[in-house]
Amino acid sequence: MNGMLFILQGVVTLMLAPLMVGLVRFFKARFQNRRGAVPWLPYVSLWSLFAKDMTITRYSSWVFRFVPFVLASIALVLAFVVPTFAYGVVPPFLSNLFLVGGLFAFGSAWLVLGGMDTASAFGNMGASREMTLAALVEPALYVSLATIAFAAGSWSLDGMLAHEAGLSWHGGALPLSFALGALLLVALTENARYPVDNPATHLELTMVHEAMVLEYSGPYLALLEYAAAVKLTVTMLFLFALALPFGLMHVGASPLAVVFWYIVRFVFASFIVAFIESVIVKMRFYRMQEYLSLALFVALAGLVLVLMQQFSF
Amino acid sequence: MLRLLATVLKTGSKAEPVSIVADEHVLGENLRKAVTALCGGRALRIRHVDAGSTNAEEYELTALGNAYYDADRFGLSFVASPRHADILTVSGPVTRSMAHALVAAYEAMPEPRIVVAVGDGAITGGIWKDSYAVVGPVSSLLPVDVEIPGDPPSPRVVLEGLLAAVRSASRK
Amino acid sequence: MGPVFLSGACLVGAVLAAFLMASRMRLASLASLYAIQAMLLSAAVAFYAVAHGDASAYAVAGLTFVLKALLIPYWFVRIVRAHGSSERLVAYARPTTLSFGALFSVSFAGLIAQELARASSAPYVALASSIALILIGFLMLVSRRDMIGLGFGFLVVEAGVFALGLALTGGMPLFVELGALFDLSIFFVLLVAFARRAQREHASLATDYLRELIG
Amino acid sequence: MTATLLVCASFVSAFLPLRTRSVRAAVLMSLAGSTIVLALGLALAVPALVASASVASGLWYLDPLSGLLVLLIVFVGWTAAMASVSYLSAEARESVVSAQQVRHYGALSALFVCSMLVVVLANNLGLMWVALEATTLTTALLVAFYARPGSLEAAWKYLILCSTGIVLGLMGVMLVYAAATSAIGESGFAVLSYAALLHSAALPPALMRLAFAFVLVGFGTKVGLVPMHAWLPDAHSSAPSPVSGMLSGILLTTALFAVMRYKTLVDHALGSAGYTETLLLVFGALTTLVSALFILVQLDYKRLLAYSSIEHMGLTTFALGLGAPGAVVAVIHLVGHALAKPLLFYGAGNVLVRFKSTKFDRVWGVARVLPYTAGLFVFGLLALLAVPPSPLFVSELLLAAQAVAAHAYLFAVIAVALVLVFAGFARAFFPFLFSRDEAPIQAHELTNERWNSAHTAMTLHAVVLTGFGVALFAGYALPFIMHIAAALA
Amino acid sequence: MLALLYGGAFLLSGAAALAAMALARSAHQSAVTHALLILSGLFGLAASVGYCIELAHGVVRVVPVYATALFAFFVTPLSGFFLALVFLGVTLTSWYALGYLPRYHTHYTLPWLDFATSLFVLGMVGTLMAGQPFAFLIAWELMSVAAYFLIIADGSRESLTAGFRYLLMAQLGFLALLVGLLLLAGGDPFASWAAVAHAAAALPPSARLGAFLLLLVGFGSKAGLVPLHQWLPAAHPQAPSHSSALLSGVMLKVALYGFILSVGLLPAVPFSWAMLVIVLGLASAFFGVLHAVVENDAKRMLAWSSIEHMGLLFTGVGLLLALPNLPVGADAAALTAALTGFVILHALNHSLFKSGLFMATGAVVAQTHTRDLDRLGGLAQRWPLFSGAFLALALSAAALPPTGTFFGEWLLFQPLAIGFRSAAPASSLGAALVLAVVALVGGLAVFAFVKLFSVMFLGRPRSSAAEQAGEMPLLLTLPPLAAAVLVSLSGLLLFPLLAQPERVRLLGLPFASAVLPGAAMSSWGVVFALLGSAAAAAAFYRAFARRTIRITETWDCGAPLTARMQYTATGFSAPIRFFFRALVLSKKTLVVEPVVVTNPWIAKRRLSWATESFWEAGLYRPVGRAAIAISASVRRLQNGAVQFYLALVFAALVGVILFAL
Repeated sequence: MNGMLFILQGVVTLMLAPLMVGLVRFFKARFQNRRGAVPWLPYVSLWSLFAKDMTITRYSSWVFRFVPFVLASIALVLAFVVPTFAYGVVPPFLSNLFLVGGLFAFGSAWLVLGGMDTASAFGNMGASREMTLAALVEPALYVSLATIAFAAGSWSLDGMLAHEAGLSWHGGALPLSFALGALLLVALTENARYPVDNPATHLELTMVHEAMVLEYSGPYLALLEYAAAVKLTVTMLFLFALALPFGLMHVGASPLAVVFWYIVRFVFASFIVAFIESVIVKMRFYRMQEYLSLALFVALAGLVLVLMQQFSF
Repeated sequence: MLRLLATVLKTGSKAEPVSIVADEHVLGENLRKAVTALCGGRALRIRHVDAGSTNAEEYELTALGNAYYDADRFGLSFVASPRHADILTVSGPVTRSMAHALVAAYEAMPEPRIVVAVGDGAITGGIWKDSYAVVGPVSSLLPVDVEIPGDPPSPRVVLEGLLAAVRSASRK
Repeated sequence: MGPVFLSGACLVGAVLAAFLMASRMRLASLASLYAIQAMLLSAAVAFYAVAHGDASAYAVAGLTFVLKALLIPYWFVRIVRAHGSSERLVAYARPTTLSFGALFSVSFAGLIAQELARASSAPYVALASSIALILIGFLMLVSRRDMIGLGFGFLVVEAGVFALGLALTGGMPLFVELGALFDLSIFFVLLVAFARRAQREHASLATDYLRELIG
Repeated sequence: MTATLLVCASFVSAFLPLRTRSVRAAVLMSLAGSTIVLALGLALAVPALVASASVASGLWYLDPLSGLLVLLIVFVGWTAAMASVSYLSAEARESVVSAQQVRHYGALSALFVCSMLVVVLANNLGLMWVALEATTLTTALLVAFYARPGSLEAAWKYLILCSTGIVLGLMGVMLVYAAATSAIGESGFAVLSYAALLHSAALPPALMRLAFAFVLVGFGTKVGLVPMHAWLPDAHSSAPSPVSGMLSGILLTTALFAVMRYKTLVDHALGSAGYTETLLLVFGALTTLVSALFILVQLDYKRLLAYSSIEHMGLTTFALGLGAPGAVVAVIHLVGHALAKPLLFYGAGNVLVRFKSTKFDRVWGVARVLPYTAGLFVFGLLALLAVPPSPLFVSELLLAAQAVAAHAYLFAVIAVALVLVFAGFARAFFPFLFSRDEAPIQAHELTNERWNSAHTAMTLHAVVLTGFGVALFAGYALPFIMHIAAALA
Repeated sequence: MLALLYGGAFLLSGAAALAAMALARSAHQSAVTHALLILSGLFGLAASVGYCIELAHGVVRVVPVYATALFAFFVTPLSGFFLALVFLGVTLTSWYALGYLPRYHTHYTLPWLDFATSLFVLGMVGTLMAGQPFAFLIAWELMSVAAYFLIIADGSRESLTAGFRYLLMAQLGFLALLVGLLLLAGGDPFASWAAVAHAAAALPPSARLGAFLLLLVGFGSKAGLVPLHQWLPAAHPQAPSHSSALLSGVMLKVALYGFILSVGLLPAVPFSWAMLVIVLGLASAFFGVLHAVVENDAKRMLAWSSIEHMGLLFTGVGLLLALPNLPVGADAAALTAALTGFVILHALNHSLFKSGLFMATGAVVAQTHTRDLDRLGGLAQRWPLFSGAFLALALSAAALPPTGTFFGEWLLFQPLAIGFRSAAPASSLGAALVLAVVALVGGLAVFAFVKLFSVMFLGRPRSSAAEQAGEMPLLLTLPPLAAAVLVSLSGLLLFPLLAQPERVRLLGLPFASAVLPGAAMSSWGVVFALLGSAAAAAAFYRAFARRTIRITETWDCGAPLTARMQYTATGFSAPIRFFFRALVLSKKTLVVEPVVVTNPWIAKRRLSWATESFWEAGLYRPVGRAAIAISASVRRLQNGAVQFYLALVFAALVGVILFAL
């Protein structure tokens, strides 16, 4: 049963990942008072990329060609490892928070290698920025996750979710609100969304993530875009599963409720991302330090909050 | 932020109802069908190169993304790199300075690729034809699949042109 | 007016000579004062020998007289003149200042000797004069800025130590005194040799030319 | 008997080179003479080293410590004569020195050795003083050996300062004499016999305290204790290198030996060692620190080596202030220094002959131009910096072991000084040896260095040094050293 | 048997030194020396393996190697582990040297270098085997001084300056060690470690604190702890690369061993001391990695990263020391096991990947003749295998998931996180801060190594030197490759043995995993998951993608690109330099020389730029200047005036007489 659920969870995530991207775009279009493309356009788009030829710069090496596969495989692992609607199914040794953090960093590192292997200043610039963000986001990432883990008493993402599921609204999510807030800030950074990066920009000077993939084309580009979509999906779904721990799949849960709440979270997560991107502006890159230290401080405040609850001052 | 949000909510959807721009809508549908027929389903990604235009064409192309024309809903999107693109739109007569950039962008595009010359300048060289600063029309450098005449062509004409482009591509 | 008193008187006389030496700026005058001082010292030894009936002290007195009162001043002047060195000496301070310095040395020596006399059985005058000689010698060593002046300064210190030995123990054993005199004469020979070389190299005996080696 | 023979032989050997015709003959004659002295010295000293009791016979007094000193003197005298063979030949070849000068050099060196032997063997303190002054006089001319501008100045300062110091030492001798006559009640030469004084009844403490003060300052001048050290760098840097080796390696040791003798007497008279040890500790620490500061900013390699001698004398003096265990340290340190420093000076001689300058900024990349010299030089340098297997490592380790608890603050001074010395040496000598950047060395300058007698002398030093060090590390030499150091207690 | 093997290893390194001297004039000198060193390493490894087998069978014993009247050499389980590191490092680097040194036979004086290398190895082995402070100090000093000759091997001015700094710090550290150990031992350098521990127990607390601080300074200065680290990045890179590998990869571990050993001699470590170690460790890790990020010299960047890793190791040791003082309750045993596992695994991993990286960088330098990252690039296309090995090593150094280092560091991260579960609120918050710093260090380490690899190997060559690099010989590729393989294996093979292992089943497959309270990790599981996903992605790609590839120029909006338009290492790290500009002082100098007198705008402008460490400007330079200034003023004592000297003598006399009276 657990094994089935484990596989089901991963497969569902993998299936729905492009939809999340499409939904975000859809909501953004609506915020811009446009009709926007259909939410499943990313599927079409990915497929058409897969069916195209590729052009590769002559200055790139084997590393450039490895990058899409590495990122895709990381996305695959993340899809299975990060719980999105069921808990208690992922093997504990795979859902360790440090492993997830490590995989994020690993992915960033490879993406940066890909950006650096283009011999183009665009890719290089994106690489430098991406690397900076990936490095500086680590403290906030770990402290906020560790805060949740501390409250849950478990260092697996699975365990955190299980803990949340077992708690009431005020006993669970509320004390963790700061930690979740920090995690949201981290998630936006990790997924290259506003206010850190503009995923829809055409201006190279403001690019972070996009600049690194400028040189990729065809199936490689598809793999990269897909990997990015999976990453966005798992982080957002996990975050909102923590924040809205209702209808999580476990033994005895009603499948209808699970599906209902899953859809709610999915749509809500997309909406929130689109909402944030519609109402705030991108920050200057050289002010990222403020943003990331804010994330760290929020995470630390979250820890204090949880400590206060735990030691019941 | 809140003010912005309020504005957004107050304004509501400004996109013209489909019925009003029915012909555009129909045209877009045709295009999408053609594209679907081409490779079994794709969203079209466009890379635009301004090879020396007066920027009139650019204004019109920009209008494709606004709430009125909203080309996004037809699966058309502009992208940041020719390597991501299916269609290369070129405007203006190709100046000597931009010739290399234009060819480089074309070179970087993976097959299948479509070149669209947007505007009279791109098609014939327009009033700058035979100028010492101009190499010539786009066709002198690249195999142009579709020409969208007009100076500048309106967004609607551009959409029609793109449809023709895809049709020509599917005939190949 | 026993020999002990005379011996003391001679020592005081030697101090006086040394006091004058401290401010003299001419070679001849220094040499003759040194000769007088050495004469007085050997007389002091001689009187001591009379007082204590010490046979070896006679020999010391005699040798001291010959070497220090006659040979050294004579050769010093002679050789320096033979090289054509300047007989006009130089110092860091003016003669009056030097005199005051010497005066201070003498009074200080008196004070120290008072302390010392309490600790040992040696006569106060002898102690005071020998310490005064040493101090004046040091004053000369520190204040003179030519090789001749320094040489005489050393000789005065040496005389002071010699006198102190006399005051404390009635002189060292003969063998040691002989050795000391032998060493002194060699020292003198070397001094003169170096002076000659300095004259040849720098055409001057001033120590200002001997300040190259620093740090 | 052997002692008399040894002193006479060393005296007579002074005349050997005087009769020769050529430079080569003169230096070889000196070497022959010093070889004889070496043989006699070994015959005298080796039994003395292992003897259980000291031997006082007439003029001479021989205990394990003086035996050790004799051994060092004849050995270094011999290697110096050996190093002189190549050094003076090279100098003569370039007409820097004349044959006459070489003959005088041989004679004076022999007399120098002779006077040092007398110092360490003398039973009579008066004789010891006379001989110590004689060391100054014999070497003053050697310091003034060259017709270079600095030579005269150095010799002159050496003469004046050391003579003044020795005269102050004479006052110390006098005070001891006064103390002895007042205690024993008789006067005369025999009263100053060390052996007798050592066993005599209580000497008056007040006079002995004063005597030690004079001896320390007076002989300390000769040892090179700060602030009486000023002559030392000048003299060491101006003298011919083998002579510098002797001055540094054994003359300072000999002078310190004299201080040690007085310390024993004074401690004996005072009944405790507190007084002398305090003085020695303070002078030792001060000397080490000040010389270390000088070493840090030194620009001239022979002067740097000279300051290092001061530093080592300071360390030894400090060790002597640490009581009986300190004596062991001092003995090891003296031997180590007496073996290492001449090695370096001989090497410096080779460098000087080749590069014609004693300034660091004119000498680079010795290792490439003079590989043998550089190899041996590095060895000596590391030995001097107390890198294992140098005996100095053991002595400094034991010094720390003794001092760290008992005199923490003074030891802190020593520790700072040791770091500064290391810094100074490293900063100056390693570029000197290994630098490749400074001036491109022409191909013709890289002609292979030939093995010469200075190398042999250095090798001998290195071998003895290593042997001694290894013996110490393996634990064989320590009982032996303790036996020698017992003479100091 | 073990004693013979260990002794054989010891003697063989000595024999290598003798061979280097004896064969100085032979053409085969270097090969023979390094062959002997390899043999020594293999002997030692054989002994280590034997020892491990014994330990695995529960036989814990001390292996006596050699003893004299004054001291003894023996191997304990602790030193056995570090010995294994040494022998591993020696084997790898000497193997590499066989291919590396012949290229440099005119550049270095090989007999000298090999002699110093052998003595260096001898010193390290001796240090680890020493049974008393006496033997320890001898071997330590031998090691330190021999290392100096490795650093100055090329005789350049830069090397000599770096060597000077090194030697100075080494001597300072040595003195601190000497005094510290003597304090602990009660002044007896010949006491055995057990006796020293006994004597230390009887010391008053103040003396114990003094000894602890001195030992921290002594070992910390060798290990490159802030603020005693400044010599390290200057010195390590100057050595020939195989020696840099030994210095950075192995010697630093000897310092760690010394610290662990000497802390073990103390009866108990108060919490505040442990905090000091943690803070110093974290500061080192942070400053080390920060400078590694902004450094542009490939080898120096590796040296900075060594500081970082030593800082992490010391943090681990500090946490171990702090644990007994924390109310961690039932978790104590698990946490101790995990942190111990971290120290062991990370020490091993660091020595492997750092040796490997130094060797690999040395190979790159040998081909391109530059260490300046701003002049490298484009090498991955030319040397795919080599660059693969380098990338594996770099990812290991960045502690990213599938590498052994990640699993090692997990054993630090995870206990840190767990540590604040049962502790008091204050220490929980403290642990969170430590975690934040360690995380930041981890992130920056990724930055540093991604930068290193990408600027060195990716894109286009940034100079003709890099462009004209020849074939990479196999002899230079294999040793780093071996290191890369070993560091990967360490995660797979060693990690499951550490912490509290248990077997878990995933999809029917058994996985050995390390388990801590509330957390688990399996290296096999992670590796399989990643490999499996990669296989799936590749299979998907093969099945569905159109794989027609056309090679084009890089697209850049138009203008023809040159290699100089790429980001340099300097540019790549610019954001970090900006964000940390208070700690990494950047100095830009713009020199403007007008070309025409009449028009100031027509000018030649030259911009030079350098970074400087905060400590360099704030600590080292003032101290150095003060020392020189004091010396210079004391030097005026020797003013050449004999009169003044005489006055000094007189003053001394007066002083002594006053004391005497």
